[in-house]
Amino acid sequence: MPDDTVPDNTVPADTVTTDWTADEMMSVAAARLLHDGTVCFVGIGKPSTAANLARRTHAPGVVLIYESGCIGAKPTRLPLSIGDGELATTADSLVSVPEIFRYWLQAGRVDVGFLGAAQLDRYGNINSTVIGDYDSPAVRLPGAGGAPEIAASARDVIVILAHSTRAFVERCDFVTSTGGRVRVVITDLGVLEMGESGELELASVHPGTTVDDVRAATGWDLRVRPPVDQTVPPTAAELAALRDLVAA
Amino acid sequence: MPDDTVPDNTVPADTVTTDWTADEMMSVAAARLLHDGTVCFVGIGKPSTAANLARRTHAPGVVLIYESGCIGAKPTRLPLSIGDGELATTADSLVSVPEIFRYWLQAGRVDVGFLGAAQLDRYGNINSTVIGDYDSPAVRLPGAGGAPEIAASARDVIVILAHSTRAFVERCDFVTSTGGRVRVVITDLGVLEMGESGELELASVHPGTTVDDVRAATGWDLRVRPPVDQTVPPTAAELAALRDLVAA
Amino acid sequence: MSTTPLLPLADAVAAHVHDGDTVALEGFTHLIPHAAGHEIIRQSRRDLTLVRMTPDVVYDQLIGVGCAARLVFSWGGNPGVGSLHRFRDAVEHGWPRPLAIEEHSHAGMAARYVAGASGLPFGMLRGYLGTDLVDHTPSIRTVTCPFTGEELAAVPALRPDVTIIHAQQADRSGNVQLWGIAGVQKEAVLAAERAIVTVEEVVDELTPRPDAVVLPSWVVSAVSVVPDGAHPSYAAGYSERDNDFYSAWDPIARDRAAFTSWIDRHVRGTSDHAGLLAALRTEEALADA
Amino acid sequence: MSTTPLLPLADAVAAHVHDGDTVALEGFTHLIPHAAGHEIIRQSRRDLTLVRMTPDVVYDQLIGVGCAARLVFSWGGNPGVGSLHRFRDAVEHGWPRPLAIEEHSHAGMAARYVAGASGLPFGMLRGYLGTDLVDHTPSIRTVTCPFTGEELAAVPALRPDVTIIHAQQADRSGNVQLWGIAGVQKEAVLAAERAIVTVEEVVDELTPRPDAVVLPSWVVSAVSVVPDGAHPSYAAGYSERDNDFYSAWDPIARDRAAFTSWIDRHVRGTSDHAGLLAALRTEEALADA
Repeated sequence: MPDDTVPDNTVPADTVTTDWTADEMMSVAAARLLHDGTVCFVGIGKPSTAANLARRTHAPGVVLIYESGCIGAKPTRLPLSIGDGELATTADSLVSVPEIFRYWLQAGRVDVGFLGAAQLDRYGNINSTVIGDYDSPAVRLPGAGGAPEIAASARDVIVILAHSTRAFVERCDFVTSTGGRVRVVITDLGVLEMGESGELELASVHPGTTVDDVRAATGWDLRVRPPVDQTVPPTAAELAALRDLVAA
Repeated sequence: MPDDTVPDNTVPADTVTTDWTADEMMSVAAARLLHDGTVCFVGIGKPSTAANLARRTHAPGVVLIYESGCIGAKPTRLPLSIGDGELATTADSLVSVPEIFRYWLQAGRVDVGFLGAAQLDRYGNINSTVIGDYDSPAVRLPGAGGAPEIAASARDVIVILAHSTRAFVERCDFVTSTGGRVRVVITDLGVLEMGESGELELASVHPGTTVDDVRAATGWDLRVRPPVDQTVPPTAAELAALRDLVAA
Repeated sequence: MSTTPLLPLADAVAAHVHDGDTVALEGFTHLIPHAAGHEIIRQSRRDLTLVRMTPDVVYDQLIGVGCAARLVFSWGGNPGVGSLHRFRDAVEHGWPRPLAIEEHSHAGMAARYVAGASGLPFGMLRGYLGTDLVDHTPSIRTVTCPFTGEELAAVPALRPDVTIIHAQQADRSGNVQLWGIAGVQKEAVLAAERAIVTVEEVVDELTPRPDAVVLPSWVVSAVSVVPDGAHPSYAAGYSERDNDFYSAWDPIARDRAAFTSWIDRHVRGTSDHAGLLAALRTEEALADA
Repeated sequence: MSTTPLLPLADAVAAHVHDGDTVALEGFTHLIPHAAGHEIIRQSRRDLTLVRMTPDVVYDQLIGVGCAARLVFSWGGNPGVGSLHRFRDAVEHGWPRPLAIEEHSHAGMAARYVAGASGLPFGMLRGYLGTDLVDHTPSIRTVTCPFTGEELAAVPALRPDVTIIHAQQADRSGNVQLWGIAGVQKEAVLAAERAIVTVEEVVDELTPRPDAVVLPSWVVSAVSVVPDGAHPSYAAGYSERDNDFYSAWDPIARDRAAFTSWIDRHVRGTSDHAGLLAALRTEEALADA
């Protein structure tokens, strides 16, 4: 795994806080993986929150690409949709959707791609297509979107997904995208990293969570990489920036 | 051959003139093949002159596309290069060079493509690559440019080329583009049209020229389509517009 | 001079959208042609194949009333809100009729439109590898690079019978200019047999603008003036995205009866987009009172 | 913040253009990076593979001094004037050294750059069919559509070691904006391993403009300020095309000695582009006197 996506646990501990939510912990943990110059392919929701938080705190030079064609977007508030006007007006360059996928993502210009999912397996494969059988699904999900090619073309993939045995499954009902480039999975309970063996391993637990909590919320026999760190909780500065961003 | 590229010999004869050059006759004869709404893929030189003459006379709605990416250019004077600033500033739409070839030419949106050449054979194949052997040429010419795909993708191709046995040859030294869509060849001596048999036939001679003159300047046994018309000479209005354009 | 007819939207849809057609209403969050979708509902088109990268609320509506037999798409959701419940109901329960689906990724759909706009029979991309989409979507095949031997995904060109988009402006000849996030609309228009463009307004002259796409009149079949014709989507420079509407759509679409009643009142019960917008404004005023 | 180094052109060429490299100086009549070509001559680079759709006067010069071992191109001429005599001399007589050529059509070259910019191993097009190019250019092959069976031309991606372009403006971070006829420059930059951009000026902020291409700093390796760096080509908004120079080039290039003397005086005899332009202006003044 390239160094610059290793979770950064060097945040000064004296500024840590305790009044944060699991959601905030996820955004902060994801933001810490981004650095000045990191080119991120960002979707709406947590990835966008994390990337914008990084841009407002330690990584003002992080480059945000939205699949709507906005390269280097610098929104002042969190976009509600991937096509918000502010993403376009603050972008360094605005291009077509075919171009963003071909010249920018497929060409290997993206360092970090974020994905969410309904299901994830131990290999980092994800499902955002259907729960149940494809031809008569229990739940029809929105579908692939950009996931297959983000998963194939971003140098590193980060998955953000709340922990539960329904989401962290032994086997995805449908493989929407493959796990070959998944490096980190950030959940509301901890952080998983891709191990040498190609299987996700628990690397840190968020404050207040135990390894057993995480294993209980995981639908497969989760490997644990000793020693499991405790995720550094959000600092006061991170929390303030995050809450500013969300309130804007 | 579609009707709208049939040479138009219905120009009122009472306005015809006699003080014109063979060059002017070529431009005028080519301009007459274009109509309102005809989408032309235009190169610099005679094609550009002809298309702009049409636009200034009987066909104000002719659409000029230059391979530099200018769609619907309306220059006030003849461009000296395909990338003259005025082509861009007067265009309805300015696009990239890859786009002009893919979305506009290859997609079949061009009605008339113009080609020049160093050599032409009876089938409409042209050579703009080399005279002599490819690997040790007597004369290295500029090369294909857009010709192969203009010849393959424009609905109708018009070749403009001065008559001589060096140019109108039994066999091209190199086939730069094929003759399948060549409908008309306009020369300084007359107008050739593609016959049913797939061979060019003499359809009209310019005033002052005989069929024998044309045959003598043609390096193969040129078919003649009886009755050979006399090309209507440039009208006073055509000449005035052409000279205005050239002088601007 | 070749000019594109300027038609009322109802006439443009009547002339260019036929039962059984393959229809793409494209827009990427920005400039979604909602008004045209509503007009298709008013005219009760049937058996359409609907194409779009990101089917959202207007496709939920078209599917919910039963206009569509088939959907070709890559992501079908209510952006920032959740599922498309009418789409789900059609796929999961066949209501009001079964909906066949042909499912791609965004990159694959974009490649398909590009191929269509380019007059090529197929597009290629480095994609789909290892995904289950390959097993369920027959229009994903492979092609081998004749130089490197690499195997790439191949997808067939999209060639809609008609593409409909919304733009900011047209001039009197029917040249169209849109600006801001342009998505895949240029390709969708150029890939189609016919194209309808709804615009915010007609102007005497199109002023060149940054980040603009200009479509010459001769690639457009009809232009219809429909102010705020993208609502609840938006047109940069003319309107803001109505995020509340997207949120409000969720409970309406969850319930078959609520949905049908909404369509009857707002779409079938109005004669045009101005009427629909007026009905929405009246409700808002009542809710605020 | 990632910023692109702002370097004197001599330093940028020294750092990024190496003997034996594949180098694309792109420009389509407009924005041709002549100054950079001259700097390559000053630094006596050897064995270059030169790539360009429309090699014109600056490539005639690079070929004439013997910088190039190979040319990949689609049309090599002096636009509106005639032949490139140094190019002809190299191909016809091997002077000053033999020049290998790899010859395509414009559409093929464009497809090759697009493939390079897209990270694909090849591009495809409906082209070359029936032409003798197929027999003489091994990098033209075919690929079969897996849906229709149609055979299409396939061409390998172009991936220059370095692409050099000229643009109107950069900002202080190295973001680049060019406008007007943009040719294939975006693709050529994105296809290359490294990219040098010469600009008319550096500005505090890039103002969005119609028909602009913006390249973010992180795809550019070096920016060099070279006013009128496209001369005798032009930069819309900054300069006019020097049509007289193109005409004047013809007799110079026809003669080996006249050519060498011109290069010695104007390129090797000046230390930078400002010096070259000053030399040309002095000559013009003398000629007018």
